[in-house]
Amino acid sequence: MTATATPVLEVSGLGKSFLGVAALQDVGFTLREGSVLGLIGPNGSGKSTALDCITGFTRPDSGQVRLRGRDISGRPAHQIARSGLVRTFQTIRLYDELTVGEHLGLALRGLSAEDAGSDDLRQYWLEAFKLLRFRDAPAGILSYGQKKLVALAAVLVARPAVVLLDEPLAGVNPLVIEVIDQAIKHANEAGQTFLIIEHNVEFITSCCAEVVVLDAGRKLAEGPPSVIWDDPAVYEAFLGRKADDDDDTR
Amino acid sequence: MSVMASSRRRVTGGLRALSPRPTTARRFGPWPVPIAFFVFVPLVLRNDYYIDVASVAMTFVVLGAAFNLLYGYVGLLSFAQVAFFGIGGYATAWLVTATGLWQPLAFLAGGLVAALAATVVGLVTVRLSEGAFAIITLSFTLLCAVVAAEWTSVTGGRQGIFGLPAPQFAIGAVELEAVSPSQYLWLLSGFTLAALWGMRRIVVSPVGKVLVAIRDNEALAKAQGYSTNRYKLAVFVASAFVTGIAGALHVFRLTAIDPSVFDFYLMQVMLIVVILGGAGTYWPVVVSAVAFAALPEFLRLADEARLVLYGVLLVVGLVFTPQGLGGTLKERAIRRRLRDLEEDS
Amino acid sequence: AGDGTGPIKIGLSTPLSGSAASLGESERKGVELAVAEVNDSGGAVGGRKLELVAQDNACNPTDGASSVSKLITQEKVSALIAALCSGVTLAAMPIAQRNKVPMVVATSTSPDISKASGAGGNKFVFRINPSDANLADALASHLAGGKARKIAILAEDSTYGRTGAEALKQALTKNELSVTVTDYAAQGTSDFATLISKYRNNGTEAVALYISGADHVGFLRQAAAAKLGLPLTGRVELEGDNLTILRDKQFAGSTSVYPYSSIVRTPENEAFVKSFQSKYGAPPTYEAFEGYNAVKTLADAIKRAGSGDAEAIQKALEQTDLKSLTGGTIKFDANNQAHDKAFILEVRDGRPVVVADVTT
Amino acid sequence: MYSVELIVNGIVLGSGYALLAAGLAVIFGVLNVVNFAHGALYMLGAFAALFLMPVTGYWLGLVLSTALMAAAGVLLHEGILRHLPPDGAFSRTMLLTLGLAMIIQNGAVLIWGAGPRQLPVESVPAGQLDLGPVGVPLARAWIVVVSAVTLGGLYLVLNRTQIGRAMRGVAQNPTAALVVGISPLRIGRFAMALGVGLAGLAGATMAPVFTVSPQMGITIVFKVFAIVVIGGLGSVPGSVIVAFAVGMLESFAGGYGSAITQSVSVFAFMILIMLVRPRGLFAREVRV
Amino acid sequence: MMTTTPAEPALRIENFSAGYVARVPIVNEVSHAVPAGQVATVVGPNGAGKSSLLKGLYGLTRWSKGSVVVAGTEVTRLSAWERLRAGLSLVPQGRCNFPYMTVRENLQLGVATLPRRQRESSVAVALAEFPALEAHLGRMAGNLSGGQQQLLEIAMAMAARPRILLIDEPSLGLSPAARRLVFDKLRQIAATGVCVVMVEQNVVEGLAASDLGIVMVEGRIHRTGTADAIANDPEMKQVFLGGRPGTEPAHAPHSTSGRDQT
Ligand SMILES: Nc1ncnc2c1ncn2[C@@H]1O[C@H](COP(=O)(O)OP(=O)(O)OP(=O)(O)O)[C@@H](O)[C@H]1O
Ligand SMILES: Nc1ncnc2c1ncn2[C@@H]1O[C@H](COP(=O)(O)OP(=O)(O)OP(=O)(O)O)[C@@H](O)[C@H]1O
Ligand SMILES: CC(C)C[C@H](N)C(=O)O
Ligand SMILES: [Mg+2]
Ligand SMILES: [Mg+2]
Repeated sequence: MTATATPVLEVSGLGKSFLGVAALQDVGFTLREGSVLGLIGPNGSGKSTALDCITGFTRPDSGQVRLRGRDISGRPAHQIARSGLVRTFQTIRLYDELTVGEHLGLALRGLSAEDAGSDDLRQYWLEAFKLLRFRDAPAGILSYGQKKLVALAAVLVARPAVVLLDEPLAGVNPLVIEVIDQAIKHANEAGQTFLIIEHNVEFITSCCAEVVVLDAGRKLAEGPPSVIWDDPAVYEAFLGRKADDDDDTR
Repeated sequence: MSVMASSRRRVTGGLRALSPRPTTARRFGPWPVPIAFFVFVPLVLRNDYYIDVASVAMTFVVLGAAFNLLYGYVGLLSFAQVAFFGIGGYATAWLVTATGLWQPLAFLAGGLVAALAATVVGLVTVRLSEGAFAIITLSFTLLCAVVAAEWTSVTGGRQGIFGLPAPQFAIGAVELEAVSPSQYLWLLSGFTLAALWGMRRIVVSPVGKVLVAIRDNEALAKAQGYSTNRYKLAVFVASAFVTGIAGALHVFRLTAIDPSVFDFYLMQVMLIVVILGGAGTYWPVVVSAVAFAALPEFLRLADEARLVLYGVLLVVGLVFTPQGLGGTLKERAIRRRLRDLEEDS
Repeated sequence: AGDGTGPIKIGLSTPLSGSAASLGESERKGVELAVAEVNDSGGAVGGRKLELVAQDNACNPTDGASSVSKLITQEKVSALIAALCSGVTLAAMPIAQRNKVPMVVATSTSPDISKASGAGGNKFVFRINPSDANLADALASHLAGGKARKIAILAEDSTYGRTGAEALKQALTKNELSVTVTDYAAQGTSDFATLISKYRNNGTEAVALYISGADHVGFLRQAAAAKLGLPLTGRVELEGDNLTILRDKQFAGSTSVYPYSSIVRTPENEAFVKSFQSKYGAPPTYEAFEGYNAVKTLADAIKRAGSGDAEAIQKALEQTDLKSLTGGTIKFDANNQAHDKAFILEVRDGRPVVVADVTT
Repeated sequence: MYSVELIVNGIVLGSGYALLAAGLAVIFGVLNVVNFAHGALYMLGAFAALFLMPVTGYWLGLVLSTALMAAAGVLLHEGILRHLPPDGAFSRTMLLTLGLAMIIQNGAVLIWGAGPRQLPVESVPAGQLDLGPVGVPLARAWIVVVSAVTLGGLYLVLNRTQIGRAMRGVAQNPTAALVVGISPLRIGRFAMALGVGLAGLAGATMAPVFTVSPQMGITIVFKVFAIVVIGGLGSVPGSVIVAFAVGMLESFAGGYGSAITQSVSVFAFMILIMLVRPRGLFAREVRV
Repeated sequence: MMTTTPAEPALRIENFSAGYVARVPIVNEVSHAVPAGQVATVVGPNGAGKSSLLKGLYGLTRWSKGSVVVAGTEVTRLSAWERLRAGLSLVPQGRCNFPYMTVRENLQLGVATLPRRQRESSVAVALAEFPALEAHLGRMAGNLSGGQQQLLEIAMAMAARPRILLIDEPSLGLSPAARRLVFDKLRQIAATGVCVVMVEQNVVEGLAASDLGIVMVEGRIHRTGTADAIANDPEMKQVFLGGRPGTEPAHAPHSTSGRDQT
């Protein structure tokens, strides 16, 4: 934990319930400049809801979200995105009729100024995700994993300051997971900050310096992966086995 | 996976070969065709009857293109286009007959009043769901019809405003007057070209892509930092402006306006033109507007029989080309591209 | 054409679709009968026959204006009969004037029409039927002698309904009768139940109608079923199906003012009713009669003009002095308004009878 | 007294709207088709009754007209709707049904003429239903009864039976329906029979009360369309409730105001509701 | 038509090609057989045509060539719901449930093809297998979290008691605990004689739960074998776990950072 780094995103007291279902209760955590934070938890623990609340897609019942000290709760989603806090969605969201190339173009224009380097960037990500041959194909015809990758590429290409990813690896081939892993590390080194929701334990371990665990809408634990995986409560809730038959938490 | 690596280069080469070559056609786009058409038509048509058909066709072209911008590109199913058409017509008719405003200004004002109304309606509605938007715009149109019928001092009530003068523009010593139908057609074709050009500019600009993006997935567009409501509002207002002027011109051609301008008939026309043309495709919609205006004239049947035939054409057309003309063309292009992709790899 | 050869074209603009379509159909029948009669008796002038060109105007002013433009510019008609609905007529008038084509108004009753015609500015428009102002005056003075003092007005939301209701209101007040409520119902309204309840509950003693066609029948039917129990008045169409309904006791004492009824007993009318009946299998309605009348008026003018030239016909029309089928004369005043007879009809024992005739 | 009469009027009006709205909601709910031909089909139902009732009497005429229209619904499905691509694009089906409406309505004018017609007085149920202070013509009272019974039955079918569940399923996710083994074609056919049958029934109950003409379906489509959207697209109970609300509103606005307040109040009501509850009064919301 | 012989596998595919648009087959001349009681896992890169294969078997794509035989009955020409009656069942990739119906109603529809008597008990069994759903019975499916919906869909398919279960990336969006539960369940139902064909990107765990492995690349079967053999094959490791020299793209051109970065 690099306690010295300045906080970029501070979430505190976040609460949200849907018709009596408490999806989030008093959740708080801090994302530090230049870090990669993992947000994990069993299914239905409130991870996606938290992301929705942070990025303005859902209005939380309570709590505060601060971006570099400024309160952004209640701001419209597009403004939050423009101020450098950009997300992907767990369920696939693409423009079915636009081409893969146009997706990246739109992201670039919406989120950052297009500059001389952006063509290279586009080319780079399409190549890395094996999507180059689909550059001029409408996104609607891609396979599930390919769509996931287009969505991810569209965020990475714009190099926003803070990137929030909701299960970026679901449905993605292991070969490409490697690429993503590397990419995130590079981008992080270059100064981007990440918050990643994932169920892939190896990936979380490899990428994240710090992990926040949610369970049933509450924060269950917090700390570096090595510590977290040893927490019996986390074992119970997330990994679904007893602490003692541990083998491949790596 | 070396297979893939080596094929990749070929594939991209193939795709690039598919994209249009930078010829004159590329530089001017398809513009020479419509320009020639809209100049040629008023030039050669001498028979008042055909001039009438051509005027209707041009009105349909503008209405279709404006509705397409709204529905085909941003995905707003607005039933208020008819309202703006009527509002433009009423505003101009009133300004000319009651205030004697200089006509070019009155026509412009017709568009502006429509745009203003659209701003008010749009501010509250563009953020709503598709269903709510449809209902509110529909109710707005119906309400406009009631207002037009009731606000007798301005609109002339049920009777409307009639005996409108021929459009005439006096600029200093030069006096232009569109008295004869063929002079009028020049005016209309000039406006149609200008409107088409303006809307085409929006569609092909980067903004055009954003519009399609909003239609396809609004949440993603927001996540990419686009203020979707503002874009929707802007398009709503812009197409109301164009439609309002079209309404003014239409009304002056007929010399009368009454609350029946708000009838569903024109809405029907717009829907047919846009959907059979292919929502979200530009030129096919223009072609379909022309075809749809000309068609009735080739079918000299009893009114009802003609409408029955329209219905049949609609149904058959939709079953066989569900995406409309433009959609079918587009789909074919995609299929060809996919096939090439496949053959290359 | 106007050049002296071939048939002389007469344009008819009338609703052939929409809620007034049945009235337009009816007018067309009268027109066709008259055209046939003129042609059978050797044509209009110099052996030239009349040729009818009909256009639908859907009873709305805009369609009406363009239908008239079409008749003039494309069909090159020598004269027009237009346009049944008052609103359409008003919108068509400036076009006739601009193109210098005479236009005979035969059925539209709005007072505004004659205000704008002749000395009113538009020399090309001639109306052969009385206006609602005249009709309402005649009706109101008749009603003044009756039992009902408080009258509700139900009018269609059109120029006809609005100007007619307005005229009646004035006439009623002049005769010290009061108006309980005036409703303007959209053309094509299907449900009158609420209004019927209202009339039964607000002290209304008679309901005056200014509605036409499908709406008229619809109202009568629902009023009968809901036991309105009030006499009707105004412009009640005492024709066809309506009569069956009005036979009901609850409508006893209903009256109507109309420029025509097929029961008017003049030899000319009886002959007309007979030939109409034999051609179409039903007695002529007001619209049929006026359509017939309009053609006869035009044929007369064409004969005197001696050609199919529009302006010559207009000049000849100004000099019209023609006996009408119902016993009046068709002769235009300064406002190009003729003053034919009108009739106050009453339903007695389930049948209409003429209780008074007035020269309007 | 007067207000009681207005309430009764409102219920009668609402019953008619409810039958139409329920049919529209069923068709939309299952096939994702906004059926703009609904008004034309309603008109056909009325014409069926117009021709049948004088021969068969009121009740048999009602049943036969409904059955006839249900058969017409099946025909429409087999002849046209099933050949559409399954993506069910909203606008396409809307236009398609608009085309159908044009065919039916103008065809009716060609065949039967534009003029209004009415059932001979003998074949209209005579008499009044006495409700103390107010009397309701029997033909109107039957509308309420028939509609209540039908809607009750519809509710049970939709919510208590497997076919009802399957209908809602097809509407919500046609692919998922295929995956669990529901035949969208069978369900679509059934939905069309039901929806068009309801429209026919509405027409048949109205024929004795209103005049029957080819135009009678035009204006009502919009109102019913709005009712269904306000009710929460595809929610049948929602549509029915709103139908009655609109009926009541019209009755009172017309009764205490004028015919103009009547139409203005309906539009104003629609706009207001949509502004406050953009997804409709009874729509259930789902994330995504 | 063939008769069922003991040797006849539960699912046999011969020379099968299918795709989305005319003359562009995505699945190319695939032939394979899976016996009853076994779990076969299809792996391969994104866009290899795995999902298209499963959809093709269930009749959701445009068929162009070959045949699909279920327990000796050819189903190639049957529509999807008819195939379900023949014993095939599919859990597609991504969300595929009835979002406006409750979890209970979803399950009830899931058993639509079973005889009436068996429906209730089948739903009860499914709930017992996936206790996580029990708590959400009355909630609308569309409001569940991604993983919860995935579990629901698997439960729906299992409740229908198929003879052949085609399941596309069952682990998608599931937490490790849930993932493990699902793989266990798949093994269990295979043990009752059901033939399971799944597609997995979670290659290690997926193959660990399987008997057979099928590797698909560019629409064709690249390799088949026992799950163990596939999982431990060095070539496969290379295909799926990366590390091929020279294919690693150069570092992203991070020359300038986003303009919002301060
Ligand atoms: N719009 C909504 N309406 C009702 N309940 C909701 C809504 N959104 C989320 N929930 C509920 O809130 C809880 C948290 O959901 P959320 O999607 O945040 O979980 P998650 O941690 O992302 O799970 P997963 O790993 O499965 O994606 C779940 O129980 C879910 O059913
Ligand atoms: N609807 C469609 N129309 C045209 N092509 C399609 C369509 N759906 C998929 N494809 C193409 O078919 C190919 C295979 O897709 P498929 O979904 O079967 O891949 P997959 O192996 O399941 O990949 P993933 O692991 O990403 O899910 C892809 O190249 C894709 O572009
Ligand atoms: C035929 C009539 C009902 C026409 C009516 N008198 C009018 O002026 O519109
Ligand atoms: Mg989630
Ligand atoms: Mg797949």
